[in-house]
Amino acid sequence: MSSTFSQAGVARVESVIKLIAQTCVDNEKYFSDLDAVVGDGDFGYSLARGFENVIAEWDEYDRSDLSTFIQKVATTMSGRIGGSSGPIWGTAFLRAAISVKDKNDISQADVVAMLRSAVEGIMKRGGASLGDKTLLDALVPLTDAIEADLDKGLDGKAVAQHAAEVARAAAEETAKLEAHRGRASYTGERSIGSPDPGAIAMAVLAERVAETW
Amino acid sequence: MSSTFSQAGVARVESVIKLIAQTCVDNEKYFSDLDAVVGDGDFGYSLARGFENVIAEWDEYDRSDLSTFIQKVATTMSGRIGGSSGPIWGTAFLRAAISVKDKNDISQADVVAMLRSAVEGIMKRGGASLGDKTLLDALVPLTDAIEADLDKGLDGKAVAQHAAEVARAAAEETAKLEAHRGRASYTGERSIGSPDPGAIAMAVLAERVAETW
Amino acid sequence: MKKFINDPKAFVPEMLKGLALANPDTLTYDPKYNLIVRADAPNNDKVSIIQGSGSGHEPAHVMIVGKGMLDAACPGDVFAAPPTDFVVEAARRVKSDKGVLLLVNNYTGDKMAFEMAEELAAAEGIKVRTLFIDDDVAVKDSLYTIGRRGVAGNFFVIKAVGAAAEAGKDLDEIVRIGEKVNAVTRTMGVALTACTPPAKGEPLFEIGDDEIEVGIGIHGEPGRARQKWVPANEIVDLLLEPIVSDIPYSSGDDVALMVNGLGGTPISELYLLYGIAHEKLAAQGITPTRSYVGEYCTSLDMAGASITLVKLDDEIRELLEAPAEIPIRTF
Amino acid sequence: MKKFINDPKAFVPEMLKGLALANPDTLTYDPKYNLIVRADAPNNDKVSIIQGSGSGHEPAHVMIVGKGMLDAACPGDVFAAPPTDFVVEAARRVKSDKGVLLLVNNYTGDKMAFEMAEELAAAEGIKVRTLFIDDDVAVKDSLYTIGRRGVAGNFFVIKAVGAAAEAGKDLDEIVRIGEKVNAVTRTMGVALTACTPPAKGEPLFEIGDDEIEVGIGIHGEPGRARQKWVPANEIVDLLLEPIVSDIPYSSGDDVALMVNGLGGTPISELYLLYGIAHEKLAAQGITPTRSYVGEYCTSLDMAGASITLVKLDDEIRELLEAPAEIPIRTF
Ligand SMILES: Nc1ncnc2c1ncn2[C@@H]1O[C@H](COP(=O)(O)OP(=O)(O)O)[C@@H](O)[C@H]1O
Ligand SMILES: Nc1ncnc2c1ncn2[C@@H]1O[C@H](COP(=O)(O)OP(=O)(O)O)[C@@H](O)[C@H]1O
Ligand SMILES: [Mg+2]
Ligand SMILES: [Mg+2]
Ligand SMILES: [Mg+2]
Ligand SMILES: [Mg+2]
Repeated sequence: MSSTFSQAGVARVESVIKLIAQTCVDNEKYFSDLDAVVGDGDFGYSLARGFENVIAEWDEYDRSDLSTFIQKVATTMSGRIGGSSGPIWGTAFLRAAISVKDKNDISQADVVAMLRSAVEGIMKRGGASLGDKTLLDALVPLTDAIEADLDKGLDGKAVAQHAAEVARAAAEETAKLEAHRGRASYTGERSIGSPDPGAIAMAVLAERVAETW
Repeated sequence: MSSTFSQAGVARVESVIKLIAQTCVDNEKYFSDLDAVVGDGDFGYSLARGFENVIAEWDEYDRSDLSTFIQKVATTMSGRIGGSSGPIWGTAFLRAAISVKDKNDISQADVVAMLRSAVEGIMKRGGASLGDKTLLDALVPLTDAIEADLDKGLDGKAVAQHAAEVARAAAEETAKLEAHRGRASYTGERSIGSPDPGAIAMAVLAERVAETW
Repeated sequence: MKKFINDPKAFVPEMLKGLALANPDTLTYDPKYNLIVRADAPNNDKVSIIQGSGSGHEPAHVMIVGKGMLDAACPGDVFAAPPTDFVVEAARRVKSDKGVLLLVNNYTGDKMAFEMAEELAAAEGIKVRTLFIDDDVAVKDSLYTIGRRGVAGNFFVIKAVGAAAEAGKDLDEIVRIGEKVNAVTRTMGVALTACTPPAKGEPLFEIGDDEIEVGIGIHGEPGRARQKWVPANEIVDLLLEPIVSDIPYSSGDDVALMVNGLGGTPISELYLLYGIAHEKLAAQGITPTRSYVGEYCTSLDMAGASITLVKLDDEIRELLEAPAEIPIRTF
Repeated sequence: MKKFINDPKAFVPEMLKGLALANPDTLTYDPKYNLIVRADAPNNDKVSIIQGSGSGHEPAHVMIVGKGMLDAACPGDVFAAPPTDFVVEAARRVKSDKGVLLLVNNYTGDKMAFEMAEELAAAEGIKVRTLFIDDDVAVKDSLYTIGRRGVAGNFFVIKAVGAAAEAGKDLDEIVRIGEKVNAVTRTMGVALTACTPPAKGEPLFEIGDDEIEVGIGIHGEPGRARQKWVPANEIVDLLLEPIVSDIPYSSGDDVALMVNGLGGTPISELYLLYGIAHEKLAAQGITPTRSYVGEYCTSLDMAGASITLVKLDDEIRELLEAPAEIPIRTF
């Protein structure tokens, strides 16, 4: 927990966000199909429309500091995506931005703080807890793994790879859960048996990040 | 063309009408299925509901003379059947009734006159001509055959049997025609290939009459 | 067949009973003759308007009985003209010193039943006239056939004569108005699916997942031609072209434009069609100044739509704008 | 998928354009934010009412913008809550000295978007309140979940607060009225078929020819339970029992009774259901004195229906009876 990403860290955060955006656009149909099982089939559509906007506005975003930059991404997301995903993803980026306010270099601790803030923001916004069968059920274990691996002093690539494995396993596990939040919850027990689309999206994103580290 | 049916003739006309009524009730589904091909599938339903009423009111009909009796049948039909069949069959019975007004015995010539009047009434009511693919395309050849056979002096059974054969052949022939009247006409050339439900009904009725003569 | 029904034979009476229960102050229902009649009819100071036809076209015509529209509706069974007796009985119920007008969509069965009914009613001393509506351009008019069908455009004739009757106009004048509106009204329809009459229990025809029926009537009978599905822009062309060229409607005309749903198509799609049709007409100099989007004359649960144009002048516009009070209350 | 559409992504904007073209004098359409706004809004002498939700529920809510109902509707894409920005923009457009009320059906996405929008609008100095509607008895209310959904009963809340706003009532009073109507309104729905969102291109779930989904929401999501089709009499029991026992409604109550079609079911079947429900309630001493039969809140082309009861008192009845002028004009 000692080294800083400094300016290199800022560039890395930018490139990870761009990768997330592109991956969501590429997986539109896959994510929507997951949502059609017990939801309403629009998860991929919503994310793709939102991140298309992020990519379109990418070059014009204010880059005075990292926090401001991430906040712009957040505004595009929550302002332009409908459904549950706009507020959830928008809030996640917004909270991450606030947690690094006024910083010009990014430490490993900052990365963990950004993830934790995102998780708290999502919980506050949507009222979900762990085990409610949402993207939190992949995002929280992923965050825990990153924190532990950085503490152990693993290098970036190794941290990313392990995080992807943890997220994938956790996402698949959500199939066993009954949904308590979001549209899927209205079907009650019928939601058991298929994984949560948001959690699977977390796994896919973590895998892409690990691949390209 | 000399013998009269006299009172026996009146009784025979009554029993033929009753047989027609019962046969139409018995063939409800068959007649409707024929009408579903290019029509709207209610021909059997309409006839069955009408003749059910005729049977139900049978014993109460005014029988002061044959004409009055047939007129009552006509009123039940046109008053209680919807679709095209109510007016067509109602008019047919009404015109038949008028053609034997004030008669207390029925000659062979009267039978032919009743059929001719029915044909004229149907033509007037619905504006159809021969070849328009309606029940007329079976009823007119059937009437021609009866007139010719009675002229030749054939006995009742033979006349009825020949009439049934003529009606059946003519009804099957309607499959080659394009409908120009009724609902089937809206499909234009697509009506070619299936026989007219009304003409087939004529054949079925003539066959039942011949069978039970 | 999956529908909200009990016994198919009771479909029409159960629907009419529901309609009467929902409108206890304004409508009466006579189960014996299938009649829906305005509670305040007859009124000897106005001509009474009756529309009869088969059922299955709701809201036409039982649900448009009310002030400014119909005085009575006499529906038959699903897709079957009402029996003559029922029509005569309807005329008796609303007979007025000013007369009775029978409105009929031009179909063989209906035409015959109403002609017989008119004779019988007249014989009883009821002052009665009959007016046939034939707005469907899918059927070519010819002496050789019964001629064009009456479809969704009947709404405009009913609305106009209803308003004229409410204004106290006499029977001849009302017949003139009805004939005038009918003469400037044209409709063309398209189906995406077949409908299922309750007594039949299955769709009236088979149709592929990528096929449409163009030139459909309102009884679930097949249309003039079947073709592959095309996007909404092209469907509007398929419907508008035969309408516009029929009368013809031409640049400078003011029109009422109706997009009517056939029963299974949601109103969102109807508004989408409306927007396309409106712009295509405007591009030809034909201006839709009154719009009608929704279900006016349906074919049970058929997915599909029809487009109707009415050429407007001051007289027709005023009659269409006049208020009316009918069961289809959306607020 | 056979629909009247061009590009699925353009489905909502093309529908809204049609709506605006059909109502040039009373509505304006802002394509950038998907907004349908009363042409005469804002009015500083009345509270402005906004309803937002996913699209696909037409006529809710874009087609009930007008005098006595909504000042603006801000629809999202099909079945997706509108983005926060769109809601904030709607509030800006109709902001009034008397305040703005945001009406929201209680769903996760909508709740989050509107809570964020309320904060942002308030930060801009707009006087704004939010009211959640949750009339669906199919979902059991619990602290553990987001609670009951808002479905077709939202019509009554909108109608009541719309009338109160038109009468010049202030924001607190209007919130009180909205909460009161919501508290006495309950709905339960059943689907016969699944619906097909344009962007998905196929039905959201598979369902057998003899099966129904009971306890359905309005987004094509599966219901609480699937069972075999039963006749209309029994379906009405399945819907009425959980409604009546929920509040409960009891003998001596006056109620408004709504039978709402989900998009693919013809109005004839809805009236048939109405008649059955009316008589079953009357038999329990619960008297339907206002009736609503038709499509109020749909799920695209889904065949199905919901029943809603509202317990009436003089205040609510008066608000429901007040006049309104909305695009869905049937005459
Ligand atoms: N209250 C919530 N908190 C956190 N995540 C949620 C919540 N509700 C839903 N989600 C996530 O959002 C995903 C669905 O997103 P989306 O399809 O856009 O929502 P909807 O169509 O239900 O409005 C779910 O798979 C789940 O991971
Ligand atoms: N104008 C007509 N003249 C004589 N017969 C006709 C005429 N139109 C239809 N028909 C006969 O009626 C039959 C259909 O009867 P029906 O199904 O009751 O009529 P629809 O449903 O078209 O009102 C046809 O098969 C034909 O034989
Ligand atoms: Mg979804
Ligand atoms: Mg028929
Ligand atoms: Mg018929
Ligand atoms: Mg959604």
